[in-house]
Amino acid sequence: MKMHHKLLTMITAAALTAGVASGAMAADPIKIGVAGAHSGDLASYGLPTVKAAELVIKDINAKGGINGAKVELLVEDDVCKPEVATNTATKLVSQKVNVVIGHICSGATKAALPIYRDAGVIVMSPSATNPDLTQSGDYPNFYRTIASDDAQARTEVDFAINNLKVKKIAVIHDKGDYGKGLAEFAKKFIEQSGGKAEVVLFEGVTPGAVDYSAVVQKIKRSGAEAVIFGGYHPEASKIVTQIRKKRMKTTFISDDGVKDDTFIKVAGKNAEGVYATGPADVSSNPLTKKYRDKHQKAYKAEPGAFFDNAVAATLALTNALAKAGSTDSAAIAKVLHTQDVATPFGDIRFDKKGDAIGVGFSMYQVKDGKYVQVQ
Amino acid sequence: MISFKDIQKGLLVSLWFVFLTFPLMVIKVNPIERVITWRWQNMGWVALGSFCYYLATKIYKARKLARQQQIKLGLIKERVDWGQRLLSERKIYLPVLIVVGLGFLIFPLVLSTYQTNIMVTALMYVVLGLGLNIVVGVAGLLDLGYVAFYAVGAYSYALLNMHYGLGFWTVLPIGGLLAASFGILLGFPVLRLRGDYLAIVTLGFGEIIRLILENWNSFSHGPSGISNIPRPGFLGLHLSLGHSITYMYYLMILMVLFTIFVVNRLQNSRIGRAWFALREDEIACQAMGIDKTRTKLTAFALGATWAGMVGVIFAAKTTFVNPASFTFLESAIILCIVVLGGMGSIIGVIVAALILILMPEYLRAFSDYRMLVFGAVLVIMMVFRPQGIIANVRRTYKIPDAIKPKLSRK
Amino acid sequence: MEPLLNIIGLTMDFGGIRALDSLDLRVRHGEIVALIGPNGAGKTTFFNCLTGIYKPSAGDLLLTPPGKGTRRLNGLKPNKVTQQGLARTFQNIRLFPNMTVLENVMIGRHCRTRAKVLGAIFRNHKTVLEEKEIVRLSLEILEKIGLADMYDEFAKNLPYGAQRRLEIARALATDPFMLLLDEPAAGMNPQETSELDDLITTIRDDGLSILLIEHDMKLVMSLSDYIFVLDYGKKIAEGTPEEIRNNPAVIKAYLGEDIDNA
Amino acid sequence: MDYFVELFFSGLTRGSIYALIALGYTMVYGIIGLINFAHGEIYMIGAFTALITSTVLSIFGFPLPAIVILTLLASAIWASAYGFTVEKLAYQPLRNAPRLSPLISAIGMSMFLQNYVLLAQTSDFLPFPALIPDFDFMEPYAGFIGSSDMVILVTTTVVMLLLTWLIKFTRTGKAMRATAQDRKMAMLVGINVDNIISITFVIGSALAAIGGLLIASHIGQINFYIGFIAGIKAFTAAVLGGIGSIPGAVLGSFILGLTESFATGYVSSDYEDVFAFSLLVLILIFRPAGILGKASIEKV
Repeated sequence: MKMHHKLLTMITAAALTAGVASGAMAADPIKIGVAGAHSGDLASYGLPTVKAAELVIKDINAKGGINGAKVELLVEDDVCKPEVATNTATKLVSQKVNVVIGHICSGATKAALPIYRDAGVIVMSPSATNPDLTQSGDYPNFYRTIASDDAQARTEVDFAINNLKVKKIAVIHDKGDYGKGLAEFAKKFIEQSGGKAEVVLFEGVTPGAVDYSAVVQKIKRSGAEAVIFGGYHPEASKIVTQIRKKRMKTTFISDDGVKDDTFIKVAGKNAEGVYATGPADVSSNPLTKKYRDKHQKAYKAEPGAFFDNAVAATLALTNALAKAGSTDSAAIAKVLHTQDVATPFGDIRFDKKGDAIGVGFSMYQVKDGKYVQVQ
Repeated sequence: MISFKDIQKGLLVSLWFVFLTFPLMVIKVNPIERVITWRWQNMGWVALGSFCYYLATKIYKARKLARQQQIKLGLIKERVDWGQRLLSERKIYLPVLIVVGLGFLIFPLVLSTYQTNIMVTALMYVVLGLGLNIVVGVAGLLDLGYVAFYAVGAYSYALLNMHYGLGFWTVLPIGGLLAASFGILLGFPVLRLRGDYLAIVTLGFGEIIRLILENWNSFSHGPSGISNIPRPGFLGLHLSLGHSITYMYYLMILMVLFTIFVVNRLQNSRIGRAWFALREDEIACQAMGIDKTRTKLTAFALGATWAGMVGVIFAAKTTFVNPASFTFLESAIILCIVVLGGMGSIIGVIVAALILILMPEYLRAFSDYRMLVFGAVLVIMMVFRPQGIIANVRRTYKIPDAIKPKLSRK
Repeated sequence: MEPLLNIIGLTMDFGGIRALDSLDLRVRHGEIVALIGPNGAGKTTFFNCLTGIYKPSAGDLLLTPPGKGTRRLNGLKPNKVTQQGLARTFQNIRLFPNMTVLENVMIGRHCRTRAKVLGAIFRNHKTVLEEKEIVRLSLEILEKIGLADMYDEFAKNLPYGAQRRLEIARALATDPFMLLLDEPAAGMNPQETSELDDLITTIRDDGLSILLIEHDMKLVMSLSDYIFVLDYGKKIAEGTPEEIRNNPAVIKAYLGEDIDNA
Repeated sequence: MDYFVELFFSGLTRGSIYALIALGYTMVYGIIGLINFAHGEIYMIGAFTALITSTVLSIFGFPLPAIVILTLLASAIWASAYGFTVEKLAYQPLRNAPRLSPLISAIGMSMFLQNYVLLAQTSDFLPFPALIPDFDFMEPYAGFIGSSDMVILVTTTVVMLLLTWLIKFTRTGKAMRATAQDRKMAMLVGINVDNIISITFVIGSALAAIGGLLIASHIGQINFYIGFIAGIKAFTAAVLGGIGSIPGAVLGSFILGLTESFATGYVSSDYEDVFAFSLLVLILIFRPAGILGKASIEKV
């Protein structure tokens, strides 16, 4: 029987996947996919999103679901690998998922998006920051609750030039997708600053190398007043530590991957004075508080990376599903673009490209072992 | 079979492992919060696990020894390997082949798109395994940088498509040829190296290719990769996702059949014989007039060709490539397939690829243990069953009728 | 007439050690020549130089195949030397243990056949014929050597004496006109040795020349037309078996008092 | 000129780090002709054991000198135990197998140990306590060379001298050399070859553990993957110097360290690893015996 059914769809063709998005009956559960790295060495970036989605959906289901339909989460692991992400996406699509929260890594997201696009599934990532995802126009079905790398680079460069008034900047990156992308934008923006500052060094370091002192010597020789680093905290703390060990006073400016308390704890006193961009401080927002408390209660631990962004994504998607009154992707998209939704980042909506309006970056500085927002 | 002494020794072994794994398995520290977590239950698991492992190996060895002795005494005949039997007896393998063949044929019709998609991945690894099998299994050249040729294939499709709009079918042979040329380029200087040095040089080469892809932005778009690579077209029709995957599935089935056909023919040829001989004894091989470098180069380049072609398919399937997909780990997985399957054994490699790629996909709960298991598989196979799960089958030759009668007078 | 093989002033140094010291040696067409000497005299080193496994430090290796011009073997790779028509066996047997007896001999045909990758894949008419011919010829050689009924055994399962003979069969398959045998009788019982004696004579009668390293003096004396004696890398004597038997230098250096027992 | 000197010292530090790991590779290769792929993992396990021990001890309130000594001991002991066990499990049964079998087994072991630590501990980077304090007398030179660099340099030198003494003058050392030259012969003259091989693994592992501790303390953080990269680099260094030769491993390490440092300083660190790997490939192609190694002639 099943085979017969399948053959039939083969013949009738095109409708196979397009049918997924067409309005489900109210009694049908709404399926939300959660995809990202849930195992392997990048699991710590992906698991908080799963927890965020679970916490939010639990609330919604407790209140009777969306328009009377229960919400069901389909959690799928992509280990942050593009080739696995396509399998994950195919699995979710073949399970007739309505919307997807994810993926976590930009590379995996890029690989998975065409599959969702062809199936008409809306995807919202809490963490994929690659600018192309929204700016290329290739993925109209993509949204995100985090600002893109270029916005972050812009914040860093503006801060360095306007607030710190530095003239010579060394741009260092970790050769990774995220770090190098960011560094290239930073370089571009500095060069476009009309001579207010110059890039004296642009270089990648090798993650995991035993020693960074040669690069640090190079920074020293370049006479840079500030270093803009694109990458994650393990490399950042190594570089900062070696800079301070060489008794250099170079200002260190970095990104969201470094604005992590682990960085301060690893780098210790050397972290003092380091600048890092991060999402605006939202800890006073009641929604943020609510979900962070819930997490604390449920798991006896602080929420991890991108938790707030994931809460925002889940809230935005469920809100859109509810307001649209159907699971039709065009209807959902319309709500996402036109109506504000309350999230940990305040009331947000999405611009034409899919970036959240109102989710931006602020600058933080390490003071007495804590990140403090710079006014 | 197990004496008291064995148990005693087993206990000692497990005690040793408890000591060995104590700091890493039992203690977990959080140096930031300065908290220690003691996980005493792990100690029990380690003790139990190592005890069982010890006894299992003991029994295995004892049985093997007993069997060998019995064979020596002529009490029993050498047992024919079940893999061998499966392949040599027509009344066993014919029905199996038909059932399996039919199963594969209707696979995408009965199962979901997702299942089909995973199967496509597994089939890709089958072909990769068969390709590496030519190099490692048949010719005995340990290539730890096989993934480099895979990357060459994938990027040749991505780049040629992006810059010149070349289609999948055009690039498929080009990718294979490019990978082969890379194979020859690398092989020419390094193939005269001794086995273990060759392994390291190929490892280095694999890493160099990846690092270049990562750093040379203007050429390869660096770590952010190349996206929007088109899937293979079918007579210019636009296919939906489900159809496209089904299409790729049959494509891969054809590819696998083609590979089996070619590899089988090659193994049973003058060249294949030379590869086997080369693996057995290089010096004798040369003394028999076989050009060592050339023969190795042929194996290397042919292996690379397959990696290149699967690379093209990979790019088309994923629609996205970045250097992170081509790490040493990938080479290690493919090597694991060849080793588990049995060096030189076509059917073994196919079975191993299906097991190793499908299993973690279906046992997602254990996906964390995937690489751990791969590592253990390599060690255990080498120590206990170096010929693989299905050992290479002995080749037979057709003896001309004119000579037959003379041979029968034994 | 030029000798088939003419070695002039062959010298081989390993680091500071001179393993071969300006050695001169000739083998004429159809001759059985023996190379003898105590252990470590440099006999196997000489074979290795001749067959391209080592690169000689000095000297000329000249080969004049019947009816053809003289060529130098210096610097040729081992496989090229074999192609020129010199085939060898090894002192410590180097068969392909996990291949069958037949396959071992078939490997010997490799350098006389030419099927390429594409031919192997598409199995065109030419390749099929060639392959058939390889099997036929290999079986013929096995027949001659007396191993035909074991053609489907793994080489590693053969008894010792048979393994030695298989090495000779494999070498013969390369169509040589000269055979280099490195201690073919080592480890054989008298019965097997006498069979070997016959075999070598048959091979010579088929028109091949033979250069032989051997310790079994009885075999050497009965087979050889001419003998060269090596000690510490130097040639200390040459001559017919009769001359060698009575050469005082040889007796002193190598054969000692046992000459009469040999 | 200052820049040159700075780069030189940074290269020296790198070199001594590689040397401590490369010694283990070269000793094992010298004795059983095996590229012990899992050696980098032993180094990583040494670093992890050190982290765990020192954290536990400092929570229990031990004074710094005691922590340093006990940590050093613990990491050396456990790393040696791992080295010993790995040899018994994965290499000893393959002593008479074809040459590639133990290498494949070693690769498997390396993957296994990496993931074992990943699962038993964590995939995150962990901060490593600064076991080497900043010495006051080093303060004037801090711009050139830090205290930890100095300690690493001195330790490597001392270890290297001790090892040379051990191999040249002790009974064990002589047995090791004999085994390396001809295993069968060594067995015949009454050397317990299995024991000698075990001792080699134990010493090599202990050296790697010391390296692990020093480097982790110098860099300030570790994770499960540090062994792979450091291992490959150290292996490159060992081959560069001539694998099997102990002075060769040290020389090779310094050359590699300096090359990387100067390449980063005067060219770019973008292709740092490409330089290292290309060096490895070139050496193996043009001088497989390395700088101090002897070309071996295959017996036929």
